[in-house]
Amino acid sequence: MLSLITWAPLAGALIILMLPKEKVQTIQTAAFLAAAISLAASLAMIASFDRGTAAMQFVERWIWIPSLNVQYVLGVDGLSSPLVLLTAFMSVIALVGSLGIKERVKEYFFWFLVLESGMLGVFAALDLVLFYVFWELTLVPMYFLIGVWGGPKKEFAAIKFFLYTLSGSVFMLLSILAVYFKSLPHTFDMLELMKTQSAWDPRFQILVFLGFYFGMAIKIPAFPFHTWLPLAHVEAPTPISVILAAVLLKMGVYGLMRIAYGITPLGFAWFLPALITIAVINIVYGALCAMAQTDMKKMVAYSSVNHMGYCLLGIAGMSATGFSGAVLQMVNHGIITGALFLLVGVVYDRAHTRDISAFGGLAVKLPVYSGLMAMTCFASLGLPGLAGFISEFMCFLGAFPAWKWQTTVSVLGIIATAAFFLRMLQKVFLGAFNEKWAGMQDMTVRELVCVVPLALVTVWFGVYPKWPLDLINATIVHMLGK
Amino acid sequence: MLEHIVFYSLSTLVLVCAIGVVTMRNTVHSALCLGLCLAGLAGLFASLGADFLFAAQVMVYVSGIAVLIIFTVMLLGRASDLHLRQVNDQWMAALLICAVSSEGLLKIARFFSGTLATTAAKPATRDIGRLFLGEWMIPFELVSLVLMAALLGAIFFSRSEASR
Amino acid sequence: MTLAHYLTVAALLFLIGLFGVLTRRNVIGILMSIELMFNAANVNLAAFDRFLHPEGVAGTTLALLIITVAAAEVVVGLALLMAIHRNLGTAYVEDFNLLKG
Amino acid sequence: MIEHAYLLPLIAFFASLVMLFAGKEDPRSPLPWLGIGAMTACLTIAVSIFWSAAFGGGVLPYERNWRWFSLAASIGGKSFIVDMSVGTLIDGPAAVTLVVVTLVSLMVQIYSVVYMHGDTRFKRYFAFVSFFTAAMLGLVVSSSLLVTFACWELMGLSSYLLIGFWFEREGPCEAQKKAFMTTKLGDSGLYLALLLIYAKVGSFQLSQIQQFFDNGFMPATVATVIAVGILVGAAGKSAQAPLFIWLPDAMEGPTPGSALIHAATMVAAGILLVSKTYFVFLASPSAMEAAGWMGLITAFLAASMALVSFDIKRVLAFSTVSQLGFMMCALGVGGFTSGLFHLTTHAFFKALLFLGAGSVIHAVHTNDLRRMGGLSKKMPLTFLTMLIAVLAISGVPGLSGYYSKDLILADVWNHDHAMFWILLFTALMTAFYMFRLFFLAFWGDDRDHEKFSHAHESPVLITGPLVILAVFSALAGAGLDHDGLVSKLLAKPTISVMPGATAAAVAVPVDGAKAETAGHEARGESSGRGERHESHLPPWLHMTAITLVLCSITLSFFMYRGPTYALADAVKANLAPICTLLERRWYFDDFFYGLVALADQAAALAFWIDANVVDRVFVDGWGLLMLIFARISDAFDNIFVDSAVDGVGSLGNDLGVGLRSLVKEGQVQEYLMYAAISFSLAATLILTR
Repeated sequence: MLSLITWAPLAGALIILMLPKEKVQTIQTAAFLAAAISLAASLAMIASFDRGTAAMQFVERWIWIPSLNVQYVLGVDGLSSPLVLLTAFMSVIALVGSLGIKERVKEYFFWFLVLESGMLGVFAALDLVLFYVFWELTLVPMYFLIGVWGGPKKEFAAIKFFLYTLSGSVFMLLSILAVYFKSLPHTFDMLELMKTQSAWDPRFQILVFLGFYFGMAIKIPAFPFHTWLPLAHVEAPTPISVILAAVLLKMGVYGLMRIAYGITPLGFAWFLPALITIAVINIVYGALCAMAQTDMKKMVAYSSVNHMGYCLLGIAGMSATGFSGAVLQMVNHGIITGALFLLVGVVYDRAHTRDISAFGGLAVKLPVYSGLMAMTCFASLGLPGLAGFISEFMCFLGAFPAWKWQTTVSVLGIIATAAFFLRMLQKVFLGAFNEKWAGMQDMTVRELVCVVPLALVTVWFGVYPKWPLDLINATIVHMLGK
Repeated sequence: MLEHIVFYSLSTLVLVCAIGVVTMRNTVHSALCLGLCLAGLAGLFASLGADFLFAAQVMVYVSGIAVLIIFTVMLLGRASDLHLRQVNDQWMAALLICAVSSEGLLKIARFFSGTLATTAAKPATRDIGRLFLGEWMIPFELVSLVLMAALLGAIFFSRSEASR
Repeated sequence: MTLAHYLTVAALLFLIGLFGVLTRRNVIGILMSIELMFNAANVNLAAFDRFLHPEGVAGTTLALLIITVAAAEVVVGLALLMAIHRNLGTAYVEDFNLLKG
Repeated sequence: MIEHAYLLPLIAFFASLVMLFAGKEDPRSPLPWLGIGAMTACLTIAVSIFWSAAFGGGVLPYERNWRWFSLAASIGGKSFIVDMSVGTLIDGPAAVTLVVVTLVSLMVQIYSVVYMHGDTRFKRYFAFVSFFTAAMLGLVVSSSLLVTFACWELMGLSSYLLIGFWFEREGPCEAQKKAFMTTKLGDSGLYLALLLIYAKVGSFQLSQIQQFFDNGFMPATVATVIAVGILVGAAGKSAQAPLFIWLPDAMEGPTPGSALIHAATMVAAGILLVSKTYFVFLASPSAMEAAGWMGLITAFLAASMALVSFDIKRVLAFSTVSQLGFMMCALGVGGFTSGLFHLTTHAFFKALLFLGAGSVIHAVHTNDLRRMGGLSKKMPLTFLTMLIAVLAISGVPGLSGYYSKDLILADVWNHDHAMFWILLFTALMTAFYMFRLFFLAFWGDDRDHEKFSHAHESPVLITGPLVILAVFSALAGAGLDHDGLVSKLLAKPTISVMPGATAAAVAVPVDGAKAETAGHEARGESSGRGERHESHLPPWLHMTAITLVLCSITLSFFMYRGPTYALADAVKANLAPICTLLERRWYFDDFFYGLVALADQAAALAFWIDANVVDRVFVDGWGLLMLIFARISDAFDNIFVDSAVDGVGSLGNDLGVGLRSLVKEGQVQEYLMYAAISFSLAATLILTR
């Protein structure tokens, strides 16, 4: 099952490679089919997912490289299954958003599907080598997707993204090797390592943790390693921004929870005071930076920094509430920020500018667009009844008992978040209508198909979060019950 | 004694021709040198007792690849090229690299300076056949796949723009 | 004749090939130099087979595979060269800068 | 009906959804009648709940819960799954408030059919109003603090939407943002209070939290922090000092919407929240004191600002703030019953005032009191209903405001005499400025003939709600005060077991007044709920207060009856500095604008740091060698070429320059060369070791 989910996009990519590049429609159809198979399979997986157990499910295990004891192990639990579903779902959404891509269509969809395979693999892999391979597999497509189809400074953004994240993963690789040689018998199997880690001394764990953390923190992105994000987001084409925000950032937090916490809990515990500080900085500082932006996309990018801070906050509390809040926040942030990027892309497609002050009064002319944008912004700033609130609140709930002052300071971040979103809404949608945009059309059917599902999910998770939370709970309770 | 004469003469032939390949101005000449060099190598294989390899070398390289290259050279060749320098301006650096590398490579060679052949050479064709159709079945098939792909690729690339 | 003799010849052949790859301006020259390097490897394989493992034929067989792959490589390389030559009108590598961003 | 109380918010919510999404936007859309129908249904339910609570055998509080979702939680290293519930909790205050909210909302919606007629976003307006009502009803009936908070925020959203309803103009946009941000600032206090409550109690169910407090598990200091958090939240929503700045600006929205949200109901939510969590305050005397003083200061400041304003809606807004201050003050001094009683009566007469003002604005198309005058002749019905409302808010005996204000003053008198005198003075100011408004609008000559000549009495859909609300404004006080109904329904919560913390609080050495209050509490405790609230002013004081109010009205009459305003002008000229102070709203706005500017500067600074420090140091630090190399080659270039190369060029350029000096771009053989160099070095190093 998991293999199907993971490899279906790659198979699609190979098929696309064989199609002639003029047949754009065939290529798009093939890409859709591949992503849809993946989504359907992951839906089926979730449907038969046992919510009562914390054990790994749908495990597939084959020997891969016997001499190094590397295995091909896939499996999901409550931590990864929502993320797998999120990835498959957002990929389909982003593919719809990608229909607007007009140049080098074939290469685009090829790289896109390779990227999707890599992302799904990261969440499903249970062997460190496999994990690392998938982790790196996401880098190359992302490099090309930003570097070829991006904005004016695309090459620089792509290079910066690539080198920066690569340098982080090198440290991760060191840590992976370290745990491999430390474990007896030598193994890369995460589940085995989680069992044996208790015998390792704290100093070793701390070192290994730092290696892992460095790799993950760049992906998350945690202060001070976040500066690649705004640049990459601004330069990337819209669907790629969506994927970047919705899925790629989650790989970091997921890795932190699954690997850094699972394999080196002592190192993790040692790092907590620093982690909470970083979380607070991410939240407050990210929000402040967003406030200073005039480019909508950059503002949303910084808001991502802020929102990933909530995830870190939840994790740093070391409580089940915070952990499950962080997982839910990952999913919700994926959906909400994905929608935000799509919506910013909509206006960029029409106006070719994202400058906040270039607009004004769009709500008169584009009621549907404005309504969706307002809803998404409110979801992002944590309005109850929409998805962002519950997860954000859970992160705060989880962190509060352990870190009272830090959490209190973080609440400031919520206010700042509200401030910049409201300012953006006011400048772009409210006020006197800017006659320059008199010819602007409201959203097309294709754009609605992208955004409306996300909006519906946002409301669903906001009003009735039982469904995703039940998926997560058992695993988290087990993880922290130890 | 005969063995020595054969080896040294063949080696000299191979190396001189190889130097010719990389230094000749006229590409046709260097292609001819390549052919000669490959033939010499075939001889070396024979002196090593690798009969099947010898045959393959002669058939594939000497009569196949070398000829193909000569044909291509002649197809593309222009008279105006003949007086052009065929070596670019980083030859000194390349020489340096080769010198440095030779240090390492020759050191390995020296390591085996006492190793003599212990048994007489024997025909190996039968064993190779066994190997290919038995234990090495998958690489064998893969290589055939590669050849097929190369064939298709060559046809694809060399069709003229108009016929596409 | 010791193994060292053969290895020395192979090493020199390899280095000449390397030199050619680095310095030839003509693509065909580079291709030919690569062939030299391939053959150097083949000599090594055959020699190892003869001197170190006379009972087996793995080295020879591997050399055969290399010959096959080399043949494929030359064929594709030359075809590519033809295509490039047709499009760009040159066979000199310094004129190809498609890799330039 | 009480078991179906959950229907109230749901009906309103679905009505709002249907109105928002069904049909086309049309100034004559019939959809608003759907909202009105839904609200009538809600009113029926609310009245039946109220009836059974007041006169039937309904047992209050009534609680009913459903599972909402499950949450993983950890306590002391153990993790488990806990259930979050959503449900209804109907107690006396809720039963009363439900009627008030549904009634006012219904009146406002009927009124709006005419008032908003012809607006391009006609349908959307009603959807927003219904949505707001749903959120407010949800807040009232909810049994869980989490749901309460959610509804609280949703009300903030609907307030945002309604203030900015006419978003084409700059004013409403600024106002809506200001309102949302200011309340959000307050909400963060509430947010923290929720976190703290959950950290201590492990539940958001009000009944469970109350039990926790009743059992005395909550340390007094923590209770104080929680109470302060709730107070901050309430200060934001209920426009208490210093967070009241948003409410006057909020008047940019449509007047009926202002009547519902920014006068009658939403702003009362803060008071309601404090009453819902009153047990927290009972556990923390200092928080009670803080609430009392906050209310008092707010009441005074707002009343003073209302004295000088000439915008009819602003005056009403300030009066709202002031009256909310009264309520908060009452709650703070332990007058639970009186505070909520005033909330009820205030809802009626303030809605009436706003709708009356709307009727006036509808007729003359201006908010400016200086351009009105003499309207009593043109709009008799509006004039009469407004008179009732103004009398009620001033506390003239017989009308509803009198009863509730009287109770508040009595409670404050029993608590602290100094507070009483300030509050009494505020009440006098209230009477003064309300009649000032009244006289300026309806009395005297027409000052603007053009406006005056166009003025006319409003149609029946506007005057109808006015009359109904006027009846309630006149009679609600007496009706509720009759037979101890108010004391029964709005009984002060008691603490069943006297725990250490509260016992200590009550046993604090007190002066006479406090001892009396404590005595009241003790009596309330001994006999449980439903005991009639026994606080009255001494008769002499009572009479004095009434006399003073009448004097104040008379003063107002002489100053503002027209046609000339010599007295008023003279006062103004002599007290110019004070007038300026009041007109600038005590400089609270400037203070907050300063804060906003500060936040902006902080943001700019943060971004500057991000772009110039963090980006430089951390992104590029790892590639320091490359950077240095680039610099060296850059310098090398400079020596030979020119020294004018920009020294602070971006890293991108530097990197590019560095790389370009290394290779000619795109030359395969050069790349190969580097590969070969590294290969040969590696080979040599390894092999010759």
